[in-house]
Amino acid sequence: MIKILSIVDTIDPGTVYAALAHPKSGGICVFVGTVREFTDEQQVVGLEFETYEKMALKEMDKIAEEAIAKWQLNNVVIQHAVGKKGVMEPVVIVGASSAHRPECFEACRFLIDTLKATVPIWKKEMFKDKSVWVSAHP
Amino acid sequence: MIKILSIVDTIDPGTVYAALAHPKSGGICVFVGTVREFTDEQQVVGLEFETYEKMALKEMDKIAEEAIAKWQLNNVVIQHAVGKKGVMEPVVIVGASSAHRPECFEACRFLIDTLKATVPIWKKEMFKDKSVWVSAHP
Amino acid sequence: MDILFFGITKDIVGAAQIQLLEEKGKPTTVASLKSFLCQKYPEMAKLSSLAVAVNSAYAQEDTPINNNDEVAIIPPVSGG
Amino acid sequence: MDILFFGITKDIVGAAQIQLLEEKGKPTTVASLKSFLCQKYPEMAKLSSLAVAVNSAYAQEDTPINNNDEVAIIPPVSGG
Repeated sequence: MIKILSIVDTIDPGTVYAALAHPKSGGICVFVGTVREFTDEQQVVGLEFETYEKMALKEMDKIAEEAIAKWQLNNVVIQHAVGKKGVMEPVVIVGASSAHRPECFEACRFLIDTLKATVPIWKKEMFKDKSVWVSAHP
Repeated sequence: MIKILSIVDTIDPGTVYAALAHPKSGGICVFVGTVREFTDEQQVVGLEFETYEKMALKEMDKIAEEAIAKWQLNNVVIQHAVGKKGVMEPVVIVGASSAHRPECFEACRFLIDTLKATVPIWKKEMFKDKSVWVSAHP
Repeated sequence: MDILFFGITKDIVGAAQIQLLEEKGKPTTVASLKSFLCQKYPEMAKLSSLAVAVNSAYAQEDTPINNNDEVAIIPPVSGG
Repeated sequence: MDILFFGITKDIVGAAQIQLLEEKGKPTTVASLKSFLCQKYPEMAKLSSLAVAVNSAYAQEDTPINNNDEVAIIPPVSGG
Protein backbone atom coordinates (compact mmCIF):
# COMPACT_ATOMS: atom_id res chain seq x y z
CA MET A 1 0.00 0.00 0.00
CA ILE A 2 1.52 3.28 -1.14
CA LYS A 3 -0.20 6.56 -0.27
CA ILE A 4 1.16 9.72 -1.85
CA LEU A 5 -0.28 13.00 -0.63
CA SER A 6 1.29 16.27 -1.55
CA ILE A 7 1.05 19.95 -2.35
CA VAL A 8 3.30 20.66 -5.31
CA ASP A 9 4.26 23.49 -7.63
CA THR A 10 3.79 21.45 -10.78
CA ILE A 11 1.82 18.27 -11.49
CA ASP A 12 3.30 15.74 -13.87
CA PRO A 13 0.56 13.21 -14.70
CA GLY A 14 3.04 10.84 -16.31
CA THR A 15 4.86 10.19 -13.07
CA VAL A 16 1.86 9.11 -11.01
CA TYR A 17 1.59 5.82 -12.90
CA ALA A 18 4.83 4.54 -11.43
CA ALA A 19 3.32 5.34 -8.04
CA LEU A 20 -0.02 3.65 -8.80
CA ALA A 21 1.16 0.51 -10.60
CA HIS A 22 1.13 -2.52 -8.32
CA PRO A 23 1.49 -6.28 -8.89
CA LYS A 24 -1.94 -6.86 -7.34
CA SER A 25 -3.62 -4.14 -9.41
CA GLY A 26 -5.42 -4.81 -12.65
CA GLY A 27 -6.79 -1.29 -12.88
CA ILE A 28 -5.64 2.27 -12.30
CA CYS A 29 -8.06 5.19 -12.46
CA VAL A 30 -6.75 8.73 -12.50
CA PHE A 31 -8.53 12.06 -12.59
CA VAL A 32 -6.72 15.25 -13.57
CA GLY A 33 -8.29 18.66 -13.11
CA THR A 34 -7.10 21.23 -15.64
CA VAL A 35 -7.63 24.94 -16.15
CA ARG A 36 -10.58 25.72 -18.42
CA GLU A 37 -10.45 28.73 -20.67
CA PHE A 38 -14.01 29.90 -20.03
CA THR A 39 -16.21 30.26 -16.93
CA ASP A 40 -19.76 31.33 -17.73
CA GLU A 41 -18.51 32.60 -21.09
CA GLN A 42 -15.90 34.82 -19.47
CA GLN A 43 -12.35 34.19 -20.65
CA VAL A 44 -10.06 32.98 -17.89
CA VAL A 45 -6.42 34.07 -18.08
CA GLY A 46 -5.38 31.64 -15.37
CA LEU A 47 -6.05 30.34 -11.88
CA GLU A 48 -4.11 30.99 -8.73
CA PHE A 49 -4.20 28.51 -5.86
CA GLU A 50 -3.19 28.87 -2.27
CA THR A 51 -3.46 26.44 0.60
CA TYR A 52 -3.12 25.98 4.32
CA GLU A 53 -0.64 23.23 3.70
CA LYS A 54 -0.38 21.62 7.11
CA MET A 55 -4.16 21.21 7.32
CA ALA A 56 -4.52 20.31 3.63
CA LEU A 57 -2.19 17.34 4.05
CA LYS A 58 -4.13 16.17 7.11
CA GLU A 59 -7.44 16.44 5.24
CA MET A 60 -5.98 14.62 2.23
CA ASP A 61 -4.86 11.86 4.56
CA LYS A 62 -8.39 11.57 6.01
CA ILE A 63 -9.78 11.23 2.48
CA ALA A 64 -7.20 8.61 1.52
CA GLU A 65 -7.84 6.62 4.69
CA GLU A 66 -11.59 6.80 4.17
CA ALA A 67 -11.16 5.49 0.61
CA ILE A 68 -8.86 2.70 1.79
CA ALA A 69 -11.42 1.70 4.42
CA LYS A 70 -14.24 1.75 1.88
CA TRP A 71 -12.65 0.01 -1.10
CA GLN A 72 -9.99 -2.64 -1.59
CA LEU A 73 -7.22 -0.40 -2.94
CA ASN A 74 -3.55 -0.95 -3.49
CA ASN A 75 -2.26 2.58 -4.03
CA VAL A 76 -3.69 6.07 -3.64
CA VAL A 77 -2.36 9.40 -4.93
CA ILE A 78 -3.68 12.88 -4.11
CA GLN A 79 -1.66 15.86 -5.34
CA HIS A 80 -2.71 19.46 -5.62
CA ALA A 81 -0.75 22.31 -7.18
CA VAL A 82 -0.39 25.83 -5.80
CA GLY A 83 0.58 29.06 -7.51
CA LYS A 84 -0.49 30.38 -10.89
CA LYS A 85 -1.65 27.98 -13.59
CA GLY A 86 -2.47 28.73 -17.20
CA VAL A 87 -5.19 27.29 -19.44
CA MET A 88 -4.84 23.49 -19.94
CA GLU A 89 -2.36 23.12 -17.10
CA PRO A 90 -3.08 20.41 -14.51
CA VAL A 91 -3.97 21.68 -11.05
CA VAL A 92 -4.96 18.50 -9.25
CA ILE A 93 -4.45 14.79 -9.74
CA VAL A 94 -6.05 11.96 -7.80
CA GLY A 95 -5.80 8.27 -8.53
CA ALA A 96 -6.23 4.80 -7.11
CA SER A 97 -5.32 1.30 -8.17
CA SER A 98 -7.14 -1.91 -7.33
CA ALA A 99 -7.40 -5.54 -8.38
CA HIS A 100 -10.59 -4.89 -10.38
CA ARG A 101 -11.84 -1.74 -12.05
CA PRO A 102 -15.05 -0.82 -10.22
CA GLU A 103 -13.11 -0.10 -7.00
CA CYS A 104 -10.56 2.24 -8.56
CA PHE A 105 -13.23 4.16 -10.50
CA GLU A 106 -15.43 4.65 -7.43
CA ALA A 107 -12.49 5.53 -5.21
CA CYS A 108 -11.11 8.02 -7.74
CA ARG A 109 -14.44 9.82 -7.97
CA PHE A 110 -14.72 9.88 -4.19
CA LEU A 111 -11.20 11.29 -3.85
CA ILE A 112 -11.83 14.28 -6.12
CA ASP A 113 -15.36 14.98 -4.87
CA THR A 114 -14.25 14.94 -1.25
CA LEU A 115 -11.08 16.92 -1.92
CA LYS A 116 -13.16 19.68 -3.48
CA ALA A 117 -15.47 19.74 -0.47
CA THR A 118 -13.05 19.60 2.42
CA VAL A 119 -9.39 20.29 1.62
CA PRO A 120 -8.37 23.87 2.50
CA ILE A 121 -7.28 25.08 -0.92
CA TRP A 122 -8.50 28.30 -2.48
CA LYS A 123 -8.73 29.21 -6.12
CA LYS A 124 -8.77 32.69 -7.60
CA GLU A 125 -9.99 33.00 -11.16
CA MET A 126 -8.03 35.61 -13.05
CA PHE A 127 -9.90 37.34 -15.86
CA LYS A 128 -8.51 40.08 -18.08
CA ASP A 129 -9.73 42.90 -15.87
CA LYS A 130 -10.48 41.34 -12.49
CA SER A 131 -9.91 38.34 -10.29
CA VAL A 132 -12.45 36.45 -8.18
CA TRP A 133 -12.11 33.99 -5.29
CA VAL A 134 -14.21 31.04 -6.46
CA SER A 135 -17.27 30.10 -4.33
CA ALA A 136 -16.52 32.80 -1.78
CA HIS A 137 -19.90 34.48 -2.14
CA PRO A 138 -23.40 33.00 -2.42
CA MET B 1 -12.45 17.19 -30.73
CA ILE B 2 -9.53 14.79 -30.93
CA LYS B 3 -10.15 11.04 -31.10
CA ILE B 4 -7.14 8.75 -30.80
CA LEU B 5 -7.75 5.05 -31.42
CA SER B 6 -4.87 2.65 -31.80
CA ILE B 7 -3.36 -0.76 -31.38
CA VAL B 8 0.18 -0.31 -30.12
CA ASP B 9 3.14 -2.37 -28.94
CA THR B 10 3.71 -0.30 -25.82
CA ILE B 11 1.44 2.02 -23.88
CA ASP B 12 2.92 5.15 -22.36
CA PRO B 13 0.34 6.62 -19.97
CA GLY B 14 2.26 9.88 -19.66
CA THR B 15 1.74 10.77 -23.29
CA VAL B 16 -2.05 10.51 -23.33
CA TYR B 17 -2.43 13.67 -21.26
CA ALA B 18 -1.13 15.84 -24.04
CA ALA B 19 -3.79 14.22 -26.21
CA LEU B 20 -6.58 14.69 -23.66
CA ALA B 21 -5.84 18.22 -22.43
CA HIS B 22 -8.12 20.79 -24.02
CA PRO B 23 -8.88 24.48 -23.31
CA LYS B 24 -12.55 23.64 -22.80
CA SER B 25 -11.82 20.73 -20.46
CA GLY B 26 -11.76 21.06 -16.70
CA GLY B 27 -11.46 17.32 -16.16
CA ILE B 28 -9.62 14.37 -17.61
CA CYS B 29 -10.38 10.81 -16.53
CA VAL B 30 -8.07 7.98 -17.53
CA PHE B 31 -8.22 4.26 -16.88
CA VAL B 32 -5.19 2.04 -17.33
CA GLY B 33 -5.45 -1.73 -17.26
CA THR B 34 -2.30 -3.43 -15.99
CA VAL B 35 -1.13 -7.04 -15.67
CA ARG B 36 -1.97 -8.55 -12.29
CA GLU B 37 0.38 -11.09 -10.75
CA PHE B 38 -2.31 -13.48 -9.55
CA THR B 39 -5.49 -14.91 -11.06
CA ASP B 40 -7.47 -17.06 -8.64
CA GLU B 41 -4.30 -17.47 -6.59
CA GLN B 42 -2.33 -18.79 -9.55
CA GLN B 43 0.82 -16.84 -10.33
CA VAL B 44 0.74 -15.19 -13.74
CA VAL B 45 4.04 -14.92 -15.60
CA GLY B 46 2.57 -12.57 -18.19
CA LEU B 47 -0.22 -11.94 -20.66
CA GLU B 48 -0.14 -12.20 -24.41
CA PHE B 49 -2.56 -10.20 -26.53
CA GLU B 50 -3.54 -10.57 -30.12
CA THR B 51 -6.11 -8.70 -32.15
CA TYR B 52 -7.96 -8.56 -35.44
CA GLU B 53 -6.66 -5.05 -35.92
CA LYS B 54 -8.83 -3.83 -38.79
CA MET B 55 -12.01 -4.80 -36.95
CA ALA B 56 -10.66 -3.71 -33.54
CA LEU B 57 -10.13 -0.17 -34.81
CA LYS B 58 -13.65 -0.09 -36.27
CA GLU B 59 -15.14 -1.29 -32.99
CA MET B 60 -13.07 1.22 -31.02
CA ASP B 61 -14.40 3.94 -33.28
CA LYS B 62 -18.00 2.82 -32.65
CA ILE B 63 -17.36 3.02 -28.90
CA ALA B 64 -15.77 6.46 -29.16
CA GLU B 65 -18.64 7.75 -31.30
CA GLU B 66 -21.22 6.32 -28.92
CA ALA B 67 -19.49 8.06 -26.01
CA ILE B 68 -19.30 11.34 -27.91
CA ALA B 69 -23.02 11.10 -28.69
CA LYS B 70 -23.86 10.33 -25.08
CA TRP B 71 -21.70 12.82 -23.21
CA GLN B 72 -20.31 16.27 -23.91
CA LEU B 73 -16.67 15.30 -24.45
CA ASN B 74 -13.72 17.18 -25.85
CA ASN B 75 -11.19 14.41 -26.43
CA VAL B 76 -11.26 10.61 -26.38
CA VAL B 77 -8.38 8.11 -26.33
CA ILE B 78 -8.60 4.32 -26.69
CA GLN B 79 -5.34 2.42 -27.00
CA HIS B 80 -4.73 -1.29 -26.58
CA ALA B 81 -1.40 -3.08 -26.58
CA VAL B 82 -0.60 -6.37 -28.30
CA GLY B 83 2.17 -8.88 -27.70
CA LYS B 84 3.59 -10.13 -24.41
CA LYS B 85 3.25 -8.02 -21.29
CA GLY B 86 4.75 -8.64 -17.86
CA VAL B 87 3.31 -8.00 -14.40
CA MET B 88 2.51 -4.30 -13.77
CA GLU B 89 2.83 -3.39 -17.45
CA PRO B 90 -0.05 -1.37 -18.96
CA VAL B 91 -2.11 -3.23 -21.56
CA VAL B 92 -4.94 -0.80 -22.25
CA ILE B 93 -5.59 2.88 -21.72
CA VAL B 94 -8.84 4.74 -22.22
CA GLY B 95 -9.59 8.34 -21.38
CA ALA B 96 -11.88 11.26 -21.98
CA SER B 97 -11.86 14.95 -21.19
CA SER B 98 -14.85 17.20 -20.61
CA ALA B 99 -15.79 20.58 -19.20
CA HIS B 100 -16.98 19.07 -15.91
CA ARG B 101 -15.97 15.88 -14.17
CA PRO B 102 -19.10 13.68 -14.15
CA GLU B 103 -19.00 13.37 -17.95
CA CYS B 104 -15.38 12.26 -18.22
CA PHE B 105 -15.78 9.74 -15.37
CA GLU B 106 -18.90 8.18 -16.87
CA ALA B 107 -17.47 8.17 -20.39
CA CYS B 108 -14.20 6.61 -19.24
CA ARG B 109 -16.03 3.78 -17.47
CA PHE B 110 -18.19 3.24 -20.53
CA LEU B 111 -15.14 3.12 -22.81
CA ILE B 112 -13.38 0.36 -20.87
CA ASP B 113 -16.54 -1.66 -20.15
CA THR B 114 -17.57 -1.61 -23.79
CA LEU B 115 -14.06 -2.27 -25.08
CA LYS B 116 -13.90 -5.40 -22.96
CA ALA B 117 -17.24 -6.60 -24.30
CA THR B 118 -16.91 -5.93 -28.01
CA VAL B 119 -13.41 -5.19 -29.31
CA PRO B 120 -11.81 -8.24 -30.95
CA ILE B 121 -8.76 -8.62 -28.75
CA TRP B 122 -7.76 -11.88 -27.10
CA LYS B 123 -5.71 -12.43 -24.00
CA LYS B 124 -3.74 -15.53 -23.09
CA GLU B 125 -2.71 -15.88 -19.47
CA MET B 126 0.70 -17.44 -19.18
CA PHE B 127 1.33 -19.40 -16.01
CA LYS B 128 4.53 -21.25 -15.12
CA ASP B 129 3.44 -24.53 -16.66
CA LYS B 130 0.54 -23.69 -18.97
CA SER B 131 -1.23 -20.91 -20.81
CA VAL B 132 -4.97 -20.27 -21.07
CA TRP B 133 -7.10 -18.15 -23.43
CA VAL B 134 -9.14 -16.03 -21.06
CA SER B 135 -12.95 -16.46 -21.15
CA ALA B 136 -12.76 -18.99 -23.98
CA HIS B 137 -14.61 -21.68 -22.07
CA PRO B 138 -17.70 -21.49 -19.86
CA MET C 1 -13.54 -18.18 -49.44
CA ASP C 2 -10.88 -17.29 -46.88
CA ILE C 3 -11.67 -17.57 -43.21
CA LEU C 4 -9.53 -15.90 -40.53
CA PHE C 5 -9.10 -17.40 -37.08
CA PHE C 6 -8.03 -15.66 -33.88
CA GLY C 7 -7.24 -16.55 -30.29
CA ILE C 8 -8.22 -20.04 -29.27
CA THR C 9 -9.87 -20.80 -32.61
CA LYS C 10 -6.50 -20.31 -34.32
CA ASP C 11 -5.05 -22.92 -31.95
CA ILE C 12 -7.97 -25.31 -32.57
CA VAL C 13 -7.71 -25.05 -36.34
CA GLY C 14 -3.93 -24.90 -36.29
CA ALA C 15 -3.89 -22.03 -38.77
CA ALA C 16 -4.63 -18.31 -38.85
CA GLN C 17 -6.44 -18.67 -42.14
CA ILE C 18 -8.07 -21.45 -44.14
CA GLN C 19 -9.60 -21.46 -47.56
CA LEU C 20 -12.93 -23.12 -48.22
CA LEU C 21 -12.97 -24.34 -51.77
CA GLU C 22 -16.03 -24.08 -54.00
CA GLU C 23 -17.99 -27.23 -53.47
CA LYS C 24 -21.47 -28.47 -52.80
CA GLY C 25 -22.44 -27.82 -49.20
CA LYS C 26 -20.16 -24.81 -48.72
CA PRO C 27 -21.75 -22.61 -46.04
CA THR C 28 -23.61 -19.58 -47.34
CA THR C 29 -24.67 -17.92 -44.05
CA VAL C 30 -23.04 -17.25 -40.72
CA ALA C 31 -25.18 -19.92 -39.09
CA SER C 32 -24.23 -22.60 -41.58
CA LEU C 33 -20.55 -21.64 -41.39
CA LYS C 34 -20.63 -21.97 -37.61
CA SER C 35 -22.24 -25.40 -37.71
CA PHE C 36 -19.82 -26.46 -40.46
CA LEU C 37 -16.84 -25.42 -38.30
CA CYS C 38 -18.20 -26.91 -35.09
CA GLN C 39 -18.68 -30.21 -36.87
CA LYS C 40 -15.23 -30.16 -38.41
CA TYR C 41 -13.55 -28.92 -35.19
CA PRO C 42 -15.52 -30.27 -32.22
CA GLU C 43 -13.42 -28.20 -29.80
CA MET C 44 -14.99 -25.10 -31.30
CA ALA C 45 -18.42 -26.16 -30.10
CA LYS C 46 -17.15 -26.12 -26.53
CA LEU C 47 -16.36 -22.39 -26.45
CA SER C 48 -18.37 -19.93 -24.35
CA SER C 49 -19.47 -18.17 -27.50
CA LEU C 50 -18.57 -17.97 -31.15
CA ALA C 51 -19.18 -14.90 -33.26
CA VAL C 52 -18.49 -14.28 -36.91
CA ALA C 53 -17.38 -11.04 -38.51
CA VAL C 54 -18.13 -10.42 -42.16
CA ASN C 55 -16.00 -7.66 -43.67
CA SER C 56 -14.70 -6.79 -40.20
CA ALA C 57 -18.10 -6.16 -38.60
CA TYR C 58 -20.07 -8.45 -36.29
CA ALA C 59 -22.58 -10.41 -38.36
CA GLN C 60 -25.97 -11.93 -37.48
CA GLU C 61 -26.75 -15.63 -37.74
CA ASP C 62 -28.61 -15.10 -41.01
CA THR C 63 -26.02 -12.79 -42.60
CA PRO C 64 -25.08 -14.25 -46.00
CA ILE C 65 -21.43 -14.88 -46.73
CA ASN C 66 -20.04 -14.59 -50.21
CA ASN C 67 -16.81 -15.62 -51.83
CA ASN C 68 -15.20 -12.21 -51.72
CA ASP C 69 -16.19 -11.39 -48.15
CA GLU C 70 -13.53 -11.25 -45.46
CA VAL C 71 -14.87 -13.72 -42.91
CA ALA C 72 -13.41 -13.97 -39.42
CA ILE C 73 -14.15 -16.28 -36.52
CA ILE C 74 -14.38 -14.39 -33.23
CA PRO C 75 -14.06 -16.48 -30.07
CA PRO C 76 -14.94 -14.80 -26.73
CA VAL C 77 -13.07 -11.50 -26.66
CA SER C 78 -10.93 -10.75 -23.61
CA GLY C 79 -9.23 -7.43 -24.15
CA GLY C 80 -8.41 -5.04 -21.35
CA MET D 1 -3.47 34.37 20.10
CA ASP D 2 -2.45 34.22 16.44
CA ILE D 3 -5.09 33.82 13.78
CA LEU D 4 -4.25 32.75 10.22
CA PHE D 5 -6.26 33.96 7.23
CA PHE D 6 -6.49 32.38 3.78
CA GLY D 7 -8.07 33.13 0.43
CA ILE D 8 -10.60 35.93 0.45
CA THR D 9 -10.37 36.39 4.22
CA LYS D 10 -6.70 37.28 3.84
CA ASP D 11 -7.73 39.99 1.36
CA ILE D 12 -10.51 41.25 3.67
CA VAL D 13 -8.24 41.48 6.68
CA GLY D 14 -5.29 42.66 4.64
CA ALA D 15 -2.97 40.25 6.40
CA ALA D 16 -2.19 36.54 6.48
CA GLN D 17 -1.99 36.59 10.25
CA ILE D 18 -3.16 38.80 13.10
CA GLN D 19 -2.56 38.61 16.78
CA LEU D 20 -5.37 39.05 19.29
CA LEU D 21 -3.95 40.50 22.44
CA GLU D 22 -5.08 39.41 25.87
CA GLU D 23 -7.95 41.60 26.81
CA LYS D 24 -11.44 41.45 28.18
CA GLY D 25 -13.91 40.17 25.58
CA LYS D 26 -11.35 38.13 23.67
CA PRO D 27 -13.22 35.23 21.99
CA THR D 28 -12.90 31.89 23.74
CA THR D 29 -14.87 29.66 21.34
CA VAL D 30 -15.11 29.26 17.59
CA ALA D 31 -18.58 30.85 17.62
CA SER D 32 -17.46 33.92 19.51
CA LEU D 33 -14.36 34.28 17.32
CA LYS D 34 -16.54 34.20 14.21
CA SER D 35 -18.93 36.83 15.50
CA PHE D 36 -15.97 38.95 16.67
CA LEU D 37 -14.44 38.80 13.17
CA CYS D 38 -17.71 39.41 11.33
CA GLN D 39 -18.29 42.48 13.44
CA LYS D 40 -14.78 43.80 12.92
CA TYR D 41 -14.73 42.92 9.19
CA PRO D 42 -18.30 43.18 7.85
CA GLU D 43 -17.20 41.74 4.47
CA MET D 44 -16.55 38.45 6.23
CA ALA D 45 -20.21 38.13 7.13
CA LYS D 46 -21.08 38.16 3.43
CA LEU D 47 -19.22 34.97 2.57
CA SER D 48 -21.03 31.74 1.58
CA SER D 49 -19.61 30.04 4.65
CA LEU D 50 -16.91 30.56 7.24
CA ALA D 51 -15.20 27.69 9.03
CA VAL D 52 -12.54 27.73 11.67
CA ALA D 53 -9.71 25.27 12.10
CA VAL D 54 -8.16 24.79 15.51
CA ASN D 55 -4.76 23.14 15.40
CA SER D 56 -5.25 22.41 11.69
CA ALA D 57 -8.51 20.48 12.04
CA TYR D 58 -12.06 21.67 11.38
CA ALA D 59 -13.59 22.82 14.63
CA GLN D 60 -17.21 22.97 15.82
CA GLU D 61 -18.99 26.16 16.85
CA ASP D 62 -18.54 25.33 20.54
CA THR D 63 -14.88 24.27 20.27
CA PRO D 64 -12.89 26.30 22.81
CA ILE D 65 -9.87 28.23 21.61
CA ASN D 66 -6.88 28.82 23.80
CA ASN D 67 -3.89 31.07 23.60
CA ASN D 68 -1.50 28.47 22.27
CA ASP D 69 -3.84 26.98 19.67
CA GLU D 70 -3.16 27.51 16.00
CA VAL D 71 -6.38 29.08 14.80
CA ALA D 72 -7.16 29.48 11.09
CA ILE D 73 -10.07 31.08 9.29
CA ILE D 74 -11.32 28.90 6.43
CA PRO D 75 -13.46 30.65 3.80
CA PRO D 76 -15.31 28.42 1.27
CA VAL D 77 -12.73 25.99 -0.13
CA SER D 78 -12.40 25.75 -3.90
CA GLY D 79 -9.63 23.30 -4.72
CA GLY D 80 -9.65 21.09 -7.78
